[in-house]
Amino acid sequence: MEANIRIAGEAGQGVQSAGELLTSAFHEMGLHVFSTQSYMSRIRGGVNSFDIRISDEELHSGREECDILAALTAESFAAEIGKVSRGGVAALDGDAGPDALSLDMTGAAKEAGGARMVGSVAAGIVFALLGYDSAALKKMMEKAYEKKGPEAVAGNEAAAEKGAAMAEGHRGIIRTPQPSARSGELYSGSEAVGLGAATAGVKVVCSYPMTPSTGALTYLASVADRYRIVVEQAEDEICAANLICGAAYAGAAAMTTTSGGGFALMAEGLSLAGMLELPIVIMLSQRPGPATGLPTRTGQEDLLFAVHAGHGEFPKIIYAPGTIGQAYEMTRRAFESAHKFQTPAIVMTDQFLTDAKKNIPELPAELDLVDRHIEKAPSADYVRYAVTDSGVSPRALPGGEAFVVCASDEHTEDGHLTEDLTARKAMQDKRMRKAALAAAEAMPPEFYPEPEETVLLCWGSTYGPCREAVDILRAKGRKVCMAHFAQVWPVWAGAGGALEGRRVVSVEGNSTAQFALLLRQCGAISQFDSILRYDGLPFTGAEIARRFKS
Amino acid sequence: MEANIRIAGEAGQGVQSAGELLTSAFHEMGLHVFSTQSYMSRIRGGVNSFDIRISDEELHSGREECDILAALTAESFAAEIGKVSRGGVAALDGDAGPDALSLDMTGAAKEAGGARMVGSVAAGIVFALLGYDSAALKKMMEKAYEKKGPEAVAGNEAAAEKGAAMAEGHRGIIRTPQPSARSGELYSGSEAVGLGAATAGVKVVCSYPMTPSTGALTYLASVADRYRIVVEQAEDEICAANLICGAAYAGAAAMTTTSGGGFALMAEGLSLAGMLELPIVIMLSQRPGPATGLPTRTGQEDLLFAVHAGHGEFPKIIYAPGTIGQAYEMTRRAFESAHKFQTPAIVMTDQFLTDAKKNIPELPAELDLVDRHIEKAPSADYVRYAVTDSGVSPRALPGGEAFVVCASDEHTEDGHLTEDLTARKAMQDKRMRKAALAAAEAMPPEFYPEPEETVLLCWGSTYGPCREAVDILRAKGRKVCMAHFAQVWPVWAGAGGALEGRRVVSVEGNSTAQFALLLRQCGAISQFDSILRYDGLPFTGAEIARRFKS
Amino acid sequence: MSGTAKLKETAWCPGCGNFNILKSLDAAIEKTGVDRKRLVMVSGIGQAAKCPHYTDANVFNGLHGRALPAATGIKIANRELTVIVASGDGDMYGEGGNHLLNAMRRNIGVKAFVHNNQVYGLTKGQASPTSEPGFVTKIQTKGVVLEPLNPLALGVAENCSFVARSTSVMPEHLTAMMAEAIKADGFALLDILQPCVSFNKINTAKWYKERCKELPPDYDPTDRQAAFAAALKWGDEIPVGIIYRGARRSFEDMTTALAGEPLSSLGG
Amino acid sequence: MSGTAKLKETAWCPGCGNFNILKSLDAAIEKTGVDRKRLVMVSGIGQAAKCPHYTDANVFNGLHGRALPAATGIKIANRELTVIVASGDGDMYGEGGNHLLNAMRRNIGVKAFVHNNQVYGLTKGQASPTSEPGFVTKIQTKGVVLEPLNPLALGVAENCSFVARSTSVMPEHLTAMMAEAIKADGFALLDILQPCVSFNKINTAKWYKERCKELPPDYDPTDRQAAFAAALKWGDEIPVGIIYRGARRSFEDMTTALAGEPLSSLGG
Ligand SMILES: Cc1ncc(C[n+]2csc(CCOP(=O)(O)OP(=O)(O)O)c2C)c(N)n1
Ligand SMILES: Cc1ncc(C[n+]2csc(CCOP(=O)(O)OP(=O)(O)O)c2C)c(N)n1
Ligand code: SF4
Ligand code: SF4
Ligand SMILES: [Mg+2]
Ligand SMILES: [Mg+2]
Repeated sequence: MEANIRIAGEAGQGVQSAGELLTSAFHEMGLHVFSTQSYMSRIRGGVNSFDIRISDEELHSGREECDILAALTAESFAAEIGKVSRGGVAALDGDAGPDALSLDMTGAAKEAGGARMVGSVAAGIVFALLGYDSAALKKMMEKAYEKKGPEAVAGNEAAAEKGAAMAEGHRGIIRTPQPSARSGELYSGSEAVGLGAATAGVKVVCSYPMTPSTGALTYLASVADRYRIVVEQAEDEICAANLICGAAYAGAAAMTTTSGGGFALMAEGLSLAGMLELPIVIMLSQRPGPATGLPTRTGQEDLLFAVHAGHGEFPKIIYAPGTIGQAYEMTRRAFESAHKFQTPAIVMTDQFLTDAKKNIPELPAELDLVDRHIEKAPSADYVRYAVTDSGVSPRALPGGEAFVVCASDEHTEDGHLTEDLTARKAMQDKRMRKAALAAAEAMPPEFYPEPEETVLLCWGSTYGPCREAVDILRAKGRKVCMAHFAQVWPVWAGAGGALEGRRVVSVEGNSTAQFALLLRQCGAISQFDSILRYDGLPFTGAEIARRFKS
Repeated sequence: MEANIRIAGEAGQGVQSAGELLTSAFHEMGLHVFSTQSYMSRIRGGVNSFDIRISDEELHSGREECDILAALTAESFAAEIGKVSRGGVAALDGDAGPDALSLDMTGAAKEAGGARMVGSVAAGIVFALLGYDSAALKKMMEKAYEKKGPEAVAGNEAAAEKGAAMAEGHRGIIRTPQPSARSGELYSGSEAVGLGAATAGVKVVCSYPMTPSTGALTYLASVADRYRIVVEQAEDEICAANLICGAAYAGAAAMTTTSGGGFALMAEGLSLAGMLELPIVIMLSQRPGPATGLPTRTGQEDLLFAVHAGHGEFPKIIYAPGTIGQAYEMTRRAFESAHKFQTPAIVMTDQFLTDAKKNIPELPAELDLVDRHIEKAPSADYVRYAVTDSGVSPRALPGGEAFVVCASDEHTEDGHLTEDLTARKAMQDKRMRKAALAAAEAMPPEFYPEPEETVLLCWGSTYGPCREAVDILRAKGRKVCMAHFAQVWPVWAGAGGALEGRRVVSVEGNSTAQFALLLRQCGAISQFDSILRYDGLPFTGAEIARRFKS
Repeated sequence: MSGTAKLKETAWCPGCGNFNILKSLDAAIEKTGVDRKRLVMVSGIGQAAKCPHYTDANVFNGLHGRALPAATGIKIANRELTVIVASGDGDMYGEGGNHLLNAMRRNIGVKAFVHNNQVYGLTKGQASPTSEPGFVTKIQTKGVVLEPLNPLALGVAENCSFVARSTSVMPEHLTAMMAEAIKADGFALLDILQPCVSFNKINTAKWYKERCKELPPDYDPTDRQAAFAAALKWGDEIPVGIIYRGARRSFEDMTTALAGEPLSSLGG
Repeated sequence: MSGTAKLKETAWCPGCGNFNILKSLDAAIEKTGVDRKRLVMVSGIGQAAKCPHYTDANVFNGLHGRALPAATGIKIANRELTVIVASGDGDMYGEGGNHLLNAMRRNIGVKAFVHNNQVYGLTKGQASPTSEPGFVTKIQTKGVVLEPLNPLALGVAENCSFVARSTSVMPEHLTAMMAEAIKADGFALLDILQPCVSFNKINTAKWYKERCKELPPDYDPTDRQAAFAAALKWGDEIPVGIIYRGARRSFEDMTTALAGEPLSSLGG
């Protein structure tokens, strides 16, 4: 049993606050929730929407149709009314015509204390339509408006009550999932990335704001005191990339957050980190391109760019978490790998994942520092770039007993620049041995539920929709499974073997099936089909199942 | 019959001038020449060398050993003496020990008018050792020093004579190719790229200096008056990329020249050109990385980066000329394709090719403008991004009857930004149709001499060495051919068919066989062997033949 | 509607200073008699950067921070075009800082109108280079600690050929300044103080109105020392007007390859 | 030789001003008692940028133009380190222009010593941002037409906490200025005029010697207007000395997360 609730309206009307409120309230009541956001690149006006899907079982993605639509503007009503499910109900703040509820939400809000509380009216309406008791909603309102003072709390509560009253006649019109025990905690993808970084021990975060990466940056700024992190806004992304290189050199775990265009500007700095063997971490939150593209939408178009970004050849490790839990884990792992292999690591997310919220088992918030692999007492003849079998050289920090010398030019073991071409080859081989090492330790994909004739190949945030599609298809008797790669580079060496003899259908948020191409580049597959989407919206499970052809 | 002459010495000693002088003189005499340079990233000191290979037949690459070494410093002598061929001869300006000629070149230069003429002394020595008459050398000296006045001419001529006199006792010690008729003209790769661009109609060149791309920029500046080109030095590569986007939008054929690190900074601008559908051309002259790497050496490490550079997905066309003649042609073709498909085109060269000089049939220097495909009389309802079957939209220029509107955000046909996700999909499909069109018109590789059991796969500047290797191997009875791709992206659709059933050995100046990986990504090959070099020096034919395993 | 007419509806917040700027821009274009067909409006990315889409003109809406290089390329390709950059403070003073410095040095005939709301609007309220010390945001949680960039002093220091300030709360003054900038030779920087009702609760319309004062009539914008003093003024009184005129020749006039017909008219 | 000792041989041309700068740097380090183990020399790419390799210190020789961001990161990670950037005019004023502006704004405790030879040395003689108008090169074939960047005026305009000029032809003065910069709190810009014997035939050692004059003893570097006037002086007389001291608190002191032990000491 599940339901999908959509609040839609203009930017600036409080769609997001209402959505957040509902999400927390449902979670508080003991429902499973999965919320997603869809918004325009503007501050006021337009059509934004916030979906909260609720269920008595764990959820993995959003849905295209909604069972309840609460529209705050005629424009958003018109945009969304076609997506209301059969048996669903729509309400508009205004005249909705015969097939939907016309409710004067703004009027009610004004009565309660002000038009800006219209979101709370909508939330109350939603609760009534679902047949739920507004207690949980009020509790969340207390929490949310506490800082704004008792008046705000009272006003919003009154608004919710007025909303509930308006919809009372339709109470329980929707078949609803039954709440059980409150389970886990709510996190957005942004928060999970930020918390992963914070607990891993990040000390320097330097970024230039860019949607949809700003959420993680904001989260990190909000916990900077608790974890003692310097969060510094850079003048541009080039500064960010080079600043974290400096910080990493001097010993601080360091990270930047960005999106495609900003990442493009960091490509030179990425190559620098490869050359200086610095453990930097980049969160690359994708949106559709090229150029500015659709800045507030989702996509998975930057994979091949990220894998090959930076001039010259150097090792790089790229994770692409599929779930909010993985966003936390893979960010931690990125710090681990970056330090272990002394090379840059990237965490690829996207607007869908960073903005999505879900209840998952509580993520540990205590510091659990990754090993920086620091040589604390370097010997008298210490050299930073010792040529070793593994390719990894003992890493000391400047400020200690040994000088730590590094050069972006090719260098000898002591880090000084050289034009000795034999030394060059040895040094390049040393660096690339780390790539081999990282490949040997690459993560295998998750097969869900188990390897099958046909494999829906996916990476990153497509996990949830793909998993739901597999459930749908299997229920119809199709021999289909999902193979989700949470590490996309280096590609797990066993990929070829594991996929051999199976039909591969790549499900990706781009127009060229980049991950399938990458697997083919690695020699892991030769043929593949694909289900692609690149209009800026995330996949849904139902859509994938519908588009799947045996 | 051929010989390889090497002048070696410190930066700042005139190694390059002497080399250029000899190259022109040999060509003037009627020999085939192929000259290459090897130098350090410094202005004075170190070890630089200049090779002039001469023959009575056409040449395609350099050689590792030399038959004559004229060393201006003990350090360069020590570095190069091991590479003198059997039967070859070495001379040092100083005490060379028993196995080489000790000649007081600096003394002779001083007598002739100044120590800085030591290169001319060396040139004189070389002529004597080869048994050639110095007339051609003197003629070139007149030309080269004309601008510096009669004293400079006389001094250098005297220096050359003194050099010839010093080596007189060893005249003709080397078996030498016989000059015949003066054939073709001498061009460096840089000049060929520059001339290609100039004749194609480039009007705006904006670059930030970066070895080894600066040669082409300098050449373009030197002919700017003749072709009426604005050559503007940018404050950084980001400016360069965006400035040429602006220039292209307003109608001028525009180009930038750069190397890996600078190209990395242009990745965002590249994506912009993809989105705005602007015909920009980038010459990317490669050197070994990562980061600053070996700034004055050669490599082919940026292929996969270039192919996938820029966030989001958009069409891009990449040429990689293999010869100096192709450097001219492919640059012209880059302008052609960029304008035809309204998308960025890249010409990938490297230090080896840009600095190499060879006599080839004279390149047309007259303007032979590429078609800019401009709609001169747009209709009243003109829109810049009309969705067409081909994906190419009629292109008008601002300043005419219709407004030309473009946005880096996703846009509707009229160029204005949009958040309509259906329009987005249509527009992305339209852009990617151009990629399909470009793929359909991609150049097939050159098979030399014809398809064989085993294929030496190569791209870019490896043409010459590979071709020589094929000659060597075929002379030994090996069934080997070369397949050289002068266009590396999109990959010619026939590649799979043409290579099917053949053994592929990829010969590349990088450590991961990037082009072979690219072909595999495209599904054109599955297995391959490779011969790789990434120490900063170019391949030689002999080396490839030696490393080839059947 | 012709396919290339301007967008009728803006994506700006009601009450935003951008509306006045747009109006003044239209008025200044009319006033100076600029031929709209030969006008290119250039911008980067941001709320202000959407401005070109709301004008009847050619539009080049490029990358965040990169409006000036694009505008420079346009002007070089066709010097007969009037090239106006209308973009935000983050765009031109933050990401684009190096290009601003060099547009001044190059003295290219481009007019930069900076919608300076002292905040990053489009990305929801982070500090911009001109945000005041102490300005609290979700990133600058303890308030801005960086010294605000002073674009006018920068212009005076780098001998920029035209440096002026106006504000959206003085629309006639703004129109006049825009017209002066358009008429001036070479590069012109016009800093336009603008309230952002959504994210800047400090520097409001009222705040600007109370402070912005026109320079006295006897003020001499060619006196560089005086200009420097004027450029530094900020606080209770903020001078608006033409702060400085550097004696310079434009890039177009100093570049021989730009004599004669526009480069864009040459080619196949 | 320990693996991390400095390179004994430089890659500079005989007669280059860089040698004197290196000597003065060593002298200033000795004079100020900087612990070399806690000294990080940072640079970008260029001839000047090779300087760190010739010092006994930790070295971060990063990307062209990006020395300041890297140095900022180093200082943030471990504020107990002395962080000196020694790099070229192209590096810091050209490619790195935006970072210079922002290092001033940020007032991070990094000392920028700019080897200003008014030319791009390593790439063989193109104009740099400080090349004089008319300077002819293989790219600027008709001579430079851009206005030279004035880094000192920029510093005064942006209220930089320490702005000074010296020259390699006055080595003692240079040592003294370096020492002052090192002792100063926050960001310090020291512009060092330096002959390039290979590519700058105009601004030679003789040229600088004839022109560089110390500021008078009663010169007050906290007087911003006077500082601006001094910063603009160029030609027959070029003032050297501490041009300006802005009253500022350093980034380190204003950033709460930087109180206490260095960040680099926290972690697994
Ligand atoms: C390379 C890059 N980095 C970051 C962004 C995200 N971004 C878009 S607009 C903007 C700031 C806008 O501020 P401003 O220029 O002041 O314009 P306003 O919205 O205030 O008018 C940012 C950071 C981007 N589009 N591109
Ligand atoms: C991104 C990038 N662009 C260009 C270059 C090439 N480059 C190296 S040094 C240099 C200029 C050096 O000039 P300057 O900083 O003044 O140092 P100098 O050699 O004069 O001491 C340039 C353009 C580079 N290394 N990286
Ligand atoms: S966010 Fe601010 S600047 Fe942007 S439109 Fe709204 S009020 Fe104006
Ligand atoms: S090129 Fe100029 S700056 Fe560089 S070392 Fe030589 S003289 Fe010095
Ligand atoms: Mg702003
Ligand atoms: Mg310099």
